[in-house]
Amino acid sequence: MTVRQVAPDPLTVQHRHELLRQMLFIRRFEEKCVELYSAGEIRGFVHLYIGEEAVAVGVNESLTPDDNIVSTYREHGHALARGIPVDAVMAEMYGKITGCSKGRGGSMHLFDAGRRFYGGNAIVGGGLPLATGLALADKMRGDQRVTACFFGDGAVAEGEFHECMNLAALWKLPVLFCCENNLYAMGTALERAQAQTDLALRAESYGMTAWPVDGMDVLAVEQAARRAAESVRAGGGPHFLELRTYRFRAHSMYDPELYRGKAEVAEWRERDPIEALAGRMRAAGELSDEELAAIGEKLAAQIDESVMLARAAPAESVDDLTRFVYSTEPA
Amino acid sequence: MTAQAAPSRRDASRAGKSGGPASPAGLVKISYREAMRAAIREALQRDDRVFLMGEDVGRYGGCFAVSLGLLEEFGPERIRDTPLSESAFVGAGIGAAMAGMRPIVEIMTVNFSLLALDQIMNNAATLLHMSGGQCNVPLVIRMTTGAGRQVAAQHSHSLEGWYTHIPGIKVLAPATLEDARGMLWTALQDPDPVLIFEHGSLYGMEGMLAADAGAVDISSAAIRRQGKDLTLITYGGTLGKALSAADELAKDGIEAEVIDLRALRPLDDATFLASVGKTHRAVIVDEGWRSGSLSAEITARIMERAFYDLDAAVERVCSAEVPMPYPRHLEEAALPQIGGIVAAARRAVG
Amino acid sequence: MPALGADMDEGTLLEWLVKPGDEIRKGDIIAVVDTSKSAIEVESFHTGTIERLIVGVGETVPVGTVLATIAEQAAAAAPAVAAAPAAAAAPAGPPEAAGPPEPQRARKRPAREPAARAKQRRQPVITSEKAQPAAASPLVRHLAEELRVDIATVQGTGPGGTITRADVQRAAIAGAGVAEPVTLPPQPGVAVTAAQPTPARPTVPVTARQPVTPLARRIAAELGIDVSKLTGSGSRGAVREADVRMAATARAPTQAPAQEREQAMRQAIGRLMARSKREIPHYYLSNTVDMTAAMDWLHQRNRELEVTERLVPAALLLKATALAARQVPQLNGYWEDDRFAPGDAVHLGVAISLRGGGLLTPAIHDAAELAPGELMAQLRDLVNRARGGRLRRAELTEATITVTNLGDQGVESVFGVIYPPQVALVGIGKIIERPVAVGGLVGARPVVITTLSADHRASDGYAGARYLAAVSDLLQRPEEL
Amino acid sequence: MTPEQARNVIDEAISQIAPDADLGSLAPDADLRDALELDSLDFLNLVESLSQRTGRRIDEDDYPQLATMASAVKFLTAR
Repeated sequence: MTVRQVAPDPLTVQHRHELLRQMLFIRRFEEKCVELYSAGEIRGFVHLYIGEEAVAVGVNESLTPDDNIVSTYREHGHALARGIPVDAVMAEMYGKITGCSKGRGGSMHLFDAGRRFYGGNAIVGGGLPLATGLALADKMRGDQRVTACFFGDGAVAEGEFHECMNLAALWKLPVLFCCENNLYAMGTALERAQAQTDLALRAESYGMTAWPVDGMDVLAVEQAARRAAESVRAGGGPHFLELRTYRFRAHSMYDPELYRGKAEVAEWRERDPIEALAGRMRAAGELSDEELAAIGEKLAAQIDESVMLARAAPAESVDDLTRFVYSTEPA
Repeated sequence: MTAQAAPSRRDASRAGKSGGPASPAGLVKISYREAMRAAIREALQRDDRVFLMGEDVGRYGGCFAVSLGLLEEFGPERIRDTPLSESAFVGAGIGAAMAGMRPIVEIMTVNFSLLALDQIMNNAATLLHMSGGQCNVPLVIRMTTGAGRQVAAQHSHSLEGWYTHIPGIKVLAPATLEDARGMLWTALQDPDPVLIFEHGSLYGMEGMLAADAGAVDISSAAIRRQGKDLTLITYGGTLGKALSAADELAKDGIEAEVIDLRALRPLDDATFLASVGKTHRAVIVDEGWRSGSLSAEITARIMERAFYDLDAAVERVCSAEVPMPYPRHLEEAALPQIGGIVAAARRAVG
Repeated sequence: MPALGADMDEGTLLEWLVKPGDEIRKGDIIAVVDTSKSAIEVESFHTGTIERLIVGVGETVPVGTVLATIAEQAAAAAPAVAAAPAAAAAPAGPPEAAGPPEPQRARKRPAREPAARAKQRRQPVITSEKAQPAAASPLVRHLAEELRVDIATVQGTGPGGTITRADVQRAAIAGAGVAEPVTLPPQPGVAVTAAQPTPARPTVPVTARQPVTPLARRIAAELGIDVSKLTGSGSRGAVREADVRMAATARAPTQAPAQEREQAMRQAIGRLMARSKREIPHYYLSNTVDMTAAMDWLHQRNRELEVTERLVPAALLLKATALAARQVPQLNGYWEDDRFAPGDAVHLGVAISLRGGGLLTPAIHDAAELAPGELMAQLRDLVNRARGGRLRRAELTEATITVTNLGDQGVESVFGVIYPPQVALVGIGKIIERPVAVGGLVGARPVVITTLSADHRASDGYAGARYLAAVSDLLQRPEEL
Repeated sequence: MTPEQARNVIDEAISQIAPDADLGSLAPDADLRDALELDSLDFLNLVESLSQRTGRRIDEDDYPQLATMASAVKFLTAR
């Protein structure tokens, strides 16, 4: 059952502009990362969110600033949607001390305790137990908080997925499991990794509410996420969203992409979440090409400025190498 | 798997009446297991952020009966039995700690901790550093360790040495009643993850403990027996054997100084280096396998910083490098024993 | 050349899809680059016109090399970034075998470099322009390398001109095209076989090294005991602390008789003095120094000082000689391999006679820096330790200039022999009362005769004179010493 | 302090500085420095040792009175 967005349209035009702006912001940021990575200015492993913007923006709309988020290594979209300043995220890509993790984490380990963004995690499925624990603490203290836990279809094959789904359902923990099913675990298509590919059906077997959602339609994602989050917050136990989406670029920056055909990519590009929303708004006379261009320019300037700041920012002093291994420096 | 009562090990405190409420300044006869239980109970009473989580810690009362009675006293919310999902519930303990709770996670034995090693290494030990100091993990993980109960290879590992390799966590080995009673509270105050290894042979050890015994420090080694001819360095389950070996050596006029490390990371090397500076001979007793073990690290530090105090090579008494065999006579042959410690000491004194 | 992966450091340009003058927009695919994984399309980050293609097809260049220049129209102030590959990979040239996917799946793998993925050194893609390389199997290539045969010069007799093992072996034997002298086995003409007898490892003559424990070694050094003469009581016959201490206590009565030790020392001094006289062209100068000011200052100071702190005249004299050496550096250093090496500081060698006969000249380090009180303390310590046989090796060997204070034995002036490799020796005689004319009036005043023996190779009389004058001048202002 | 005690104190001090000195054959009025080959440092050690053993301060001006064994004994007993 796929949740379709139904008229009348309760969202204001202004809200749709904001959704569009956020998705475009993520898209331009990721494109700049491609450029900077090719120039060798940012290093390591970088996993791009291009094509999945609707999931991050839609789910984030259902959360309050007081909710928790646990993400994965494909996390730029989650971090920006959550409101971590682009300057801090870009500085982190440059490994500078002004980065949101002081430059120590890089693309896969963005942290912002103030915004309850409990990091990316480079171990597939590694974040699920953390989210379960955060929710456990909230439940034990009676806090009305939702913990949103993002992971990909690859994580579904990990033991930790099974253990956490069961534990969360068993203890009725306030976790919103958000499975970004982009059909590929790096180079392994879903059907070559899972006997049962209907992940929402799989999730229901643990005794929790689970819905498949059109992950390319930000309005659908938002509506499903709002309903799920409200139910979780009201003590309805964990909920599972299978957000069916697609990444337009390689698993990380570059790979042979021999695991999927160009035709398939082109087909999914037809359902680009940004074009989908922009097209609908244009048709409803809510958006002009000039407005769209203006939004694009403003975002590009903001991102370029973050690059300048990141380049100029200081790196952490080597003297601090052993800081934060323990909270108190050993005597 | 049941815990057999180990032979009563000497204890430093004086005789007193057994069990029940002690006279105010008096002593109470207590077992290592009961001391640890008292520590958990005190923590649960004093701090409502504290809760115990692990396999069979509630209704079953704990695999080694450490948490017996706590479910009835504190209820299922704070004494939580978990499914057999080590990675999930250890990870959940980390997450709850990040959110401000003070969980005590019990992993039944170090052997099963291997299923949670990813969460311990890649999350608990690493989050603070990776996040640039934003995410503390004030978590305590307790696990039983060691061999000696004929439970064969998969249930008899001593892997404290592995965990002492990881920067970001602290590792403790309470070997006495005072430490079993006192280390937990201090560990719970620590903003960083602390692992407490309880040797399976100690649970049944009984002795006298001050009725008002409380928190102890978790960063320094202790000299359990003064001596001038050689330094016996050990921890946890082999402390008893080291003390017995020292008694035997004393009959020949060889005075061994016995050092109980107590904290395995960070390692209080100043204490044993000072002792070696005095005795010029060191014997290390470590139930781990010798290659890449904690005893190897201690030997290296002695060589690095007390080289010119050495009048004999450092001796090590470790487990034989074999998967622990089931039959008793083979298990005893594989484990460090009093005879082996005495022989090593004689080689060192020469 | 774009960085296309965490472990990529160079790339080969396979194909240009544009030519100079072409108009391009941001995002257009303009070239194809080959990496160790696969061929990847290169995307442009700029809108503008292609000016010049710098890197040619088939060239392998490191990441970051500029491939082409683009004249930009758009005002985008994006950094001048080399073109970057586009999303989808176009399989240009022969379809590549599916290279190992870049291991981004970080499950159980740390976020750092992927585990050691075999770095296949692949053959550059064969295109029409490049000459056809001689076909030879890797095994044959390896053999050629082993026998140092330059494969390019070998004529292939195999099918289609391929080079066979035999071809390479023949080349090796015949020496034709041998890249460098081949160390073939001594029997010429024997067919080179793969199984060369590996030369027997030279057996290092292992002297039976006497094991000594570190503690024993430390204590032996402190007590001046030669451990090689001791038999060890430790495990594996190691010499232990006890053995050293026993030897130390036993040394006093049964130690080599004094004459033998003194005779050995005599020989050592004799050899040194003979060499000095043989090699060093000495010149000698002397100067009488009025010690009135110095002695008055000394008596006045000593009246306030406890006996343990009191100074002897030697302290002032030594300080003056040290300060003067700093002022005339040509006298403070060594003559080695025919040239003068100045000392890094003034380490003043002090000749100390031992009670039973014999002489040692330990050095007071940085003597010029020390206040007279400190110099006095070091002097007393040095003398006591010298006479107790507890000098450290470094103290005995690092003097940059030596002074001998034989005046104590009642000699008025001393013309000493320089200690090689030093270049000067200062002699100090006895302080005596002498009639001295000062301002026309004659009075008895304490004076001392200072002498200088100096190496004419390193300095001339002029420097020597300036030195003695400096010593005398310094002693007129004792309070500044 | 009696002359006998003074003599013992001086003998002890000298043997500490010049263990090989032959005190028996030392003439009472022989110059100590020449007879015992004491250089200025040895003599300073002697003075230090004497003042420690007798607990009395000996100034440079008193040195001449320590020139010979006889004068030294007289000096120590006089005070």
